[in-house]
Amino acid sequence: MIRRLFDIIANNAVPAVFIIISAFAIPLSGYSASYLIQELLTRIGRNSFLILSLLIPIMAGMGLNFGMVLGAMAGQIGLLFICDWGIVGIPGIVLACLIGTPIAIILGIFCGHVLNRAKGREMVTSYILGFFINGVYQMVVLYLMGWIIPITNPALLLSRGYGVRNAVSLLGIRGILDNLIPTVITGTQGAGQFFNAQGGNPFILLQIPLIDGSIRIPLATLIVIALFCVFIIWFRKTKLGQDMRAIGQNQAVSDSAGIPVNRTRIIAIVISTVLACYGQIIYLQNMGTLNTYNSHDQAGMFSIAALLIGGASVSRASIANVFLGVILFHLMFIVAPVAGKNLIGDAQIGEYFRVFVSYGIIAIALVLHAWKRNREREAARRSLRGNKGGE
Amino acid sequence: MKLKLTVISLLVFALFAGAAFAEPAKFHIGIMTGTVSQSEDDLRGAELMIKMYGDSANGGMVTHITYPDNFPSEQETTISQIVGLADDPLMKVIVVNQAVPGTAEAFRRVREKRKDILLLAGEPHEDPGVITEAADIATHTDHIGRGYTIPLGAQKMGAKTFVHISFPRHMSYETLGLRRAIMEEACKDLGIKFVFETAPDPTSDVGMAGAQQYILENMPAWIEKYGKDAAFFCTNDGHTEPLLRQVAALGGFFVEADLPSPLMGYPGALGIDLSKEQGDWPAILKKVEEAVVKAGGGGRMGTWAYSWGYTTTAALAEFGKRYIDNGHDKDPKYIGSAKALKDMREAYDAFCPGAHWGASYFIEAATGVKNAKFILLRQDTYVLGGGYLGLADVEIPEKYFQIRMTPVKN
Amino acid sequence: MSAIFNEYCEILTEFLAQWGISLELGLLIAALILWLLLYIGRGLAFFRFLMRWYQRLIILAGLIALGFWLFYIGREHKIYLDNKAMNDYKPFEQVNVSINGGTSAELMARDRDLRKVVGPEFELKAEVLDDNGEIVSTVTKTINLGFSKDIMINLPVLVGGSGDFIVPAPR
Amino acid sequence: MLLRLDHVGKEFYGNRVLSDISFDIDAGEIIGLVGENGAGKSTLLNILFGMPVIASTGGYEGTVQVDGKTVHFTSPNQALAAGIGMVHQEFSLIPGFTATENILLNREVLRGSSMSYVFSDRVSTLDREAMNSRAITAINTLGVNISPDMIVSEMPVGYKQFIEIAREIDRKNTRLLFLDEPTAVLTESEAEILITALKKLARSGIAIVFISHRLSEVKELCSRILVLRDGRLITDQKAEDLTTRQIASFMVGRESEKREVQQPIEIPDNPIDTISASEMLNPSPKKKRKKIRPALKVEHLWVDMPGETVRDVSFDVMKGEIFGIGGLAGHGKLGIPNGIMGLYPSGGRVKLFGKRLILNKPRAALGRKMAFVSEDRRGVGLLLDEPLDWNITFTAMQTQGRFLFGIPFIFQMRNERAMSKEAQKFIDQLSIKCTGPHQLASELSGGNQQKVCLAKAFVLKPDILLICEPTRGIDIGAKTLVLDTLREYNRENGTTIIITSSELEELRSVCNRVAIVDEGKIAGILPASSPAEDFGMLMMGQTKNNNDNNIDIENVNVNVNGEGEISA
Repeated sequence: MIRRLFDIIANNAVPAVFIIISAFAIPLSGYSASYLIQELLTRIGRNSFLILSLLIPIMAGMGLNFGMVLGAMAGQIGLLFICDWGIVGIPGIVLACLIGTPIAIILGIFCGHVLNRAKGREMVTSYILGFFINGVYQMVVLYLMGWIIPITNPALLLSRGYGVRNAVSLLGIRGILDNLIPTVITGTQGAGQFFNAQGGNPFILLQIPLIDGSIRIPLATLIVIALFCVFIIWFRKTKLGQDMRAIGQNQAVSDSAGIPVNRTRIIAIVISTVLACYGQIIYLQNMGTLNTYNSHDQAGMFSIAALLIGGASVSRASIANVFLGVILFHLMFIVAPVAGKNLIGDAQIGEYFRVFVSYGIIAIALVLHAWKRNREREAARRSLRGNKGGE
Repeated sequence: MKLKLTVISLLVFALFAGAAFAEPAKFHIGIMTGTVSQSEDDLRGAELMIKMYGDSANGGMVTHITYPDNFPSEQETTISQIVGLADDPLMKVIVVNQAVPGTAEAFRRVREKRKDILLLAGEPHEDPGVITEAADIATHTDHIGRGYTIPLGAQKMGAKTFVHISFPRHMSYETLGLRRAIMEEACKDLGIKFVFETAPDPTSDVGMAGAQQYILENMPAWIEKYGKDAAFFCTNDGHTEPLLRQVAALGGFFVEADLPSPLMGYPGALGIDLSKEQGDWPAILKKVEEAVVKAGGGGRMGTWAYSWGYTTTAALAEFGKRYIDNGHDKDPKYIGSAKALKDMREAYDAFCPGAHWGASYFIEAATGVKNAKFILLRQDTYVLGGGYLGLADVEIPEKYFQIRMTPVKN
Repeated sequence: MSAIFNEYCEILTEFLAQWGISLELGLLIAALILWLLLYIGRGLAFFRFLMRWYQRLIILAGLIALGFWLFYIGREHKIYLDNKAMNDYKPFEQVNVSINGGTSAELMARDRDLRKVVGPEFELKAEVLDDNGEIVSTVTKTINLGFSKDIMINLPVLVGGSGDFIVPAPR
Repeated sequence: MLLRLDHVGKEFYGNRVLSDISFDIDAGEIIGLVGENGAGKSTLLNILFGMPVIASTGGYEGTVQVDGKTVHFTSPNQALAAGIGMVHQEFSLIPGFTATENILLNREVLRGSSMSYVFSDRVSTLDREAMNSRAITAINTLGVNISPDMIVSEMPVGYKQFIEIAREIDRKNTRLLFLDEPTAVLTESEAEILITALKKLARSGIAIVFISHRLSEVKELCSRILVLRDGRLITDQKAEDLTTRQIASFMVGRESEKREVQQPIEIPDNPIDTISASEMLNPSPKKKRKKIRPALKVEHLWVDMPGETVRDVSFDVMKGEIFGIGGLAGHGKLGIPNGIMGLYPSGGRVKLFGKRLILNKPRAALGRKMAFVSEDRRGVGLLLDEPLDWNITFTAMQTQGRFLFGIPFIFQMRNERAMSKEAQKFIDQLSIKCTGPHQLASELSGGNQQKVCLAKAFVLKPDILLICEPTRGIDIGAKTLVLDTLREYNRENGTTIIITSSELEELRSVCNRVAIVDEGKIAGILPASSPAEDFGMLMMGQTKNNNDNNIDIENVNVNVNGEGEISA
């Protein structure tokens, strides 16, 4: 009985630690409920698609796909093109996806082939691959764009005539998806104020008496994410999904059953990369600014951290993990700096506190995962030698 | 269980609330700067404001936060931190110095919720057009005006030749390349000979030590070639230190550094220990001045008396405070008016006793359109052992705004 | 690229014109034929492999077409409005221009203003005012930009009724 | 005539592993195929199953006929298409999948969709209901009751075996089924059910080839028994005509010649009290009796060594004894010394001269004056790119601080001269063929390398020496030399030696007693002088030594002598 309780805690240690820290940090930060909910909703809309793109390689037993950065880069290239051509609104976003897709597919196939040569070390390989492709990306964007690849918009190009500027404003598609179906929740008083601020644009209004202030809901983005979740559920039910689950559990057995292991693994990575490409486009349409050389940097790291914090492991992750992870991880990101500042009284300590807590917990998540795996291995060993083995 | 946790954390909170100000402030000013490791001067400016107006946690006026050290990658955090400031209903002014990437987007989000907050950006990293579309006012060092005032200062100090030391990577930057073009034009107009010298890039294979060595070894030859009445200017901070040492020892003029401050180059070049004077700018200036005069560089070497980052944080916050105090928030035409420009200048002057600032609106070279939200500032040059040159009030001739960046040939 | 595309469209239009079919109708008929082939292909197990690639090709073509369509309808154009003299047409004292029924731009003589529109087609309404501020004449014009990007419209020429009121945009 | 083999033979690089195998199988027949390790069973299966390894090493001789037509499979898929199914010894099941998913692995029932038409069939969804009904049909054929939704990892071991067989049955055309050691992991009752199921299956017309080392099961199930030894078909007889003892003797071969056999050291019931008493009762006939006490006492040892799992092993080794551990490959005999030395995770209790040994710490074992010669000579045993003197003295230097001079823990240097001297001593003693102590280990032949490994262990002056596969991969002359060296060393120094080897004859020639390991447990311990068939019977799982009192030699003897069938 106690052992079982211990198991439950051990299996959910990471989310538990986060919930406890958040329980302390939220009151310390002094943020209002409406601000926190707003920020969380924004971040769910912004980040969950990226994180969801990690699920399929995990299913195929390839671990956490640090190579999703490749997809993010493909998405950014798509965005750079639509910015250059001046395509705005939903057509802009869809066109960016269309342009990003083939690039992501090519990068995904490349990544898949490399990972097939590095079986068992997929995570570290994809991580390093991310750096390598980042170099290629920088060369393309910094030297080839405007020189070999036609980019003409002066707002995009460095004044020397080639190379893209460090920061590209995405005003044309900023918040387009988030505000496609404008929806807002307000308290009983907040409605009028919000109407004034909006200048009378139409939107769906929900009133919940308990809330002060107003909360905008990125409804269309959430719908897209929901559709994506449906896609993943459907995908699990397909033959391809079944094959990936089989490969994820035992490659040798799957191979002997005639499942094309290597090909399936490549498909898993390609799907993940393409989805990461779309995820990055959704992310950036919310951010409104493309940091040409840095936006993709942390996309992989933060998505993976969030997924781990949501209780996923290197070998098992569910949709629920994704959403729990986004909420807990980003709650920490929002609350920790101010909580740290209020706790210690120095602004920069708040920032250091955030870095310490956030990254520290990622480390804890990985250590706990390793520990858990060792425990499982030991349990398997115990069952191997039967009941007589003693201790 | 959860209730208990909340109670405990609230107790902790109360513990740190500490001594409260007698009367809570009517409104709050939010300041975001880098950390000590990223940009110390900016942070010290914010600490000055907390000293002056109190911490909002204790009933004062100032809420100070910092952006991540790794700001290029962690834009999300920067944005939510700034938007988080706007969660405080008393927040009326938000100052971000330096306005790292993401500030424009954060300002847009603040705008969506709160129209009543004054948004100020210091030293924006984003393009002028992007940041001012969201911010009320952005301030930047005056790379155009200084293209004229630095040669002018050199002329006033008695220089006949102006030596511009840089390298191709820097010259491909918009601001640095444009300033060089203006300097060249200004020298022509002022009757000074303009010379461009190339020095190794410290980020290349020679490294910082090699680049500094190059300056040390070449200065005697340059002095020989251009004479003792040549003024030297370099775009790289690493080059500044050996350049200062050689100017003090061999002769020549040094108007001001690329990023002028008494702390720029001088302590290292002349071996000045400033640990006791930390944060006290007049004392720092005095000590540096003594050292320069002792080294024989009196009257030949200049700087800005006060650090740009430090002053900007404080001045923007002060400007915001005055804006609310004087009721300018009721006046929709205030931003962009001549009055605002004057007020901004005064706010900067307030933290630089003795020094003056020159301020002008930014004019987009390509279109010739004035951007009334983007203010360029330059401080009067202080010649060590010679006093202020009075460059702050110099009117920049219109023609220099029309100059466009020319590609470097060498 | 857009120039090449325009050229292809023109060639195709001419080609179709031989049978008196417009471009849109031609594309529709082509799509119908392709769909029919696709439908027949389902039944032919023998050609299954071939058909699969054939259909992939169709879908690829569909996606590329979608890309062009998005490019066409989603493009933002800068419309410079110019109230300056050109080809013997004199600038007006004041002309108010509104695009797609938006807020109107008031242009005095020799003024230039900028409006942005999304999509290939827009409706421009220009009201010419006299010294007293009375509306003298109103001109409404629907302009199709096609695949081009930014244009400048010379208002005196436009109101004057001459066809070549579109001038290249300044860069 | 379903399958016929005609003079099938196979050579691997000049090494003959199969010769002149001819037999045939009819539909619905159950045939038992038995043989020791290396008898050629797996090669035969590889040929029949079209494994690529056969084609890549030059194909095989003779012909294989299915339904009277000569076939030549080059891939397992062709064999599958011809209706030959195979259930492997290791489970090829996906642990997290349900029974249904495993039975229909990569043969799932799909629903068509328009997406699948454009991409491929792999994007069609699975038809779970149809899959379940097919799985149930297959399971029912076996006459067992397993829920199709049960997750495989949660199943008892026996169920997994059924799932594996059900998968082959589900293949519509399966007519001939090879079962490789299907009962190895089953309990008695599960094996019982399986045998019933297989009989039922055979009645439905499927021919079965049953490979097992449990002779009683083979006898119970099969109608015909084939015995392979050294690549030859020794016998092909009706099961009724054979006794288990006969089968065992076919497998291990007959007693060929008189050998010198070491006498077992007497084991007193209570070593401490009765030493003198036993000495009085049994005065040694030949040698001067050494003082007897258990040098090594192993109780309930388990070792998690991949492929050589030890489940529950207890035995005593007397001081001065040469103790052999034998058994079939993969049953855990190698795991025992590796586990005791702490090279693989292990548990249980090991006592060395009455004092408990800390497990899982190789250094602790070395510190207690135990030496180990690994079966992996080139990987673990030798530093191949170092000279001989280095190799010989390295462990002694590391664990005992010998061959060093200087101040301990602060500044120490190798005493090269002492190293060379010691090495030279062993080179002479063991007559290692080399140019001198400075030759590199990689330049020596296999037998001489093995001698270097022994020298390395001898240098430690161990109380107990554990040696794994001392003669693997070395020629016959060298074999004798190595074994003689061991015997001599034991006689001169009274060192206790534990030898693990897959060659039973070798163990019988050098050891006092030999323990046979079967399925991770000790099947029995016999004096080396016992007849070879007895060892064969133990290896074939004929004797389950149920009470853990493994010193009960007499009982075993009696049972075995009592003509076969033992109630285990």
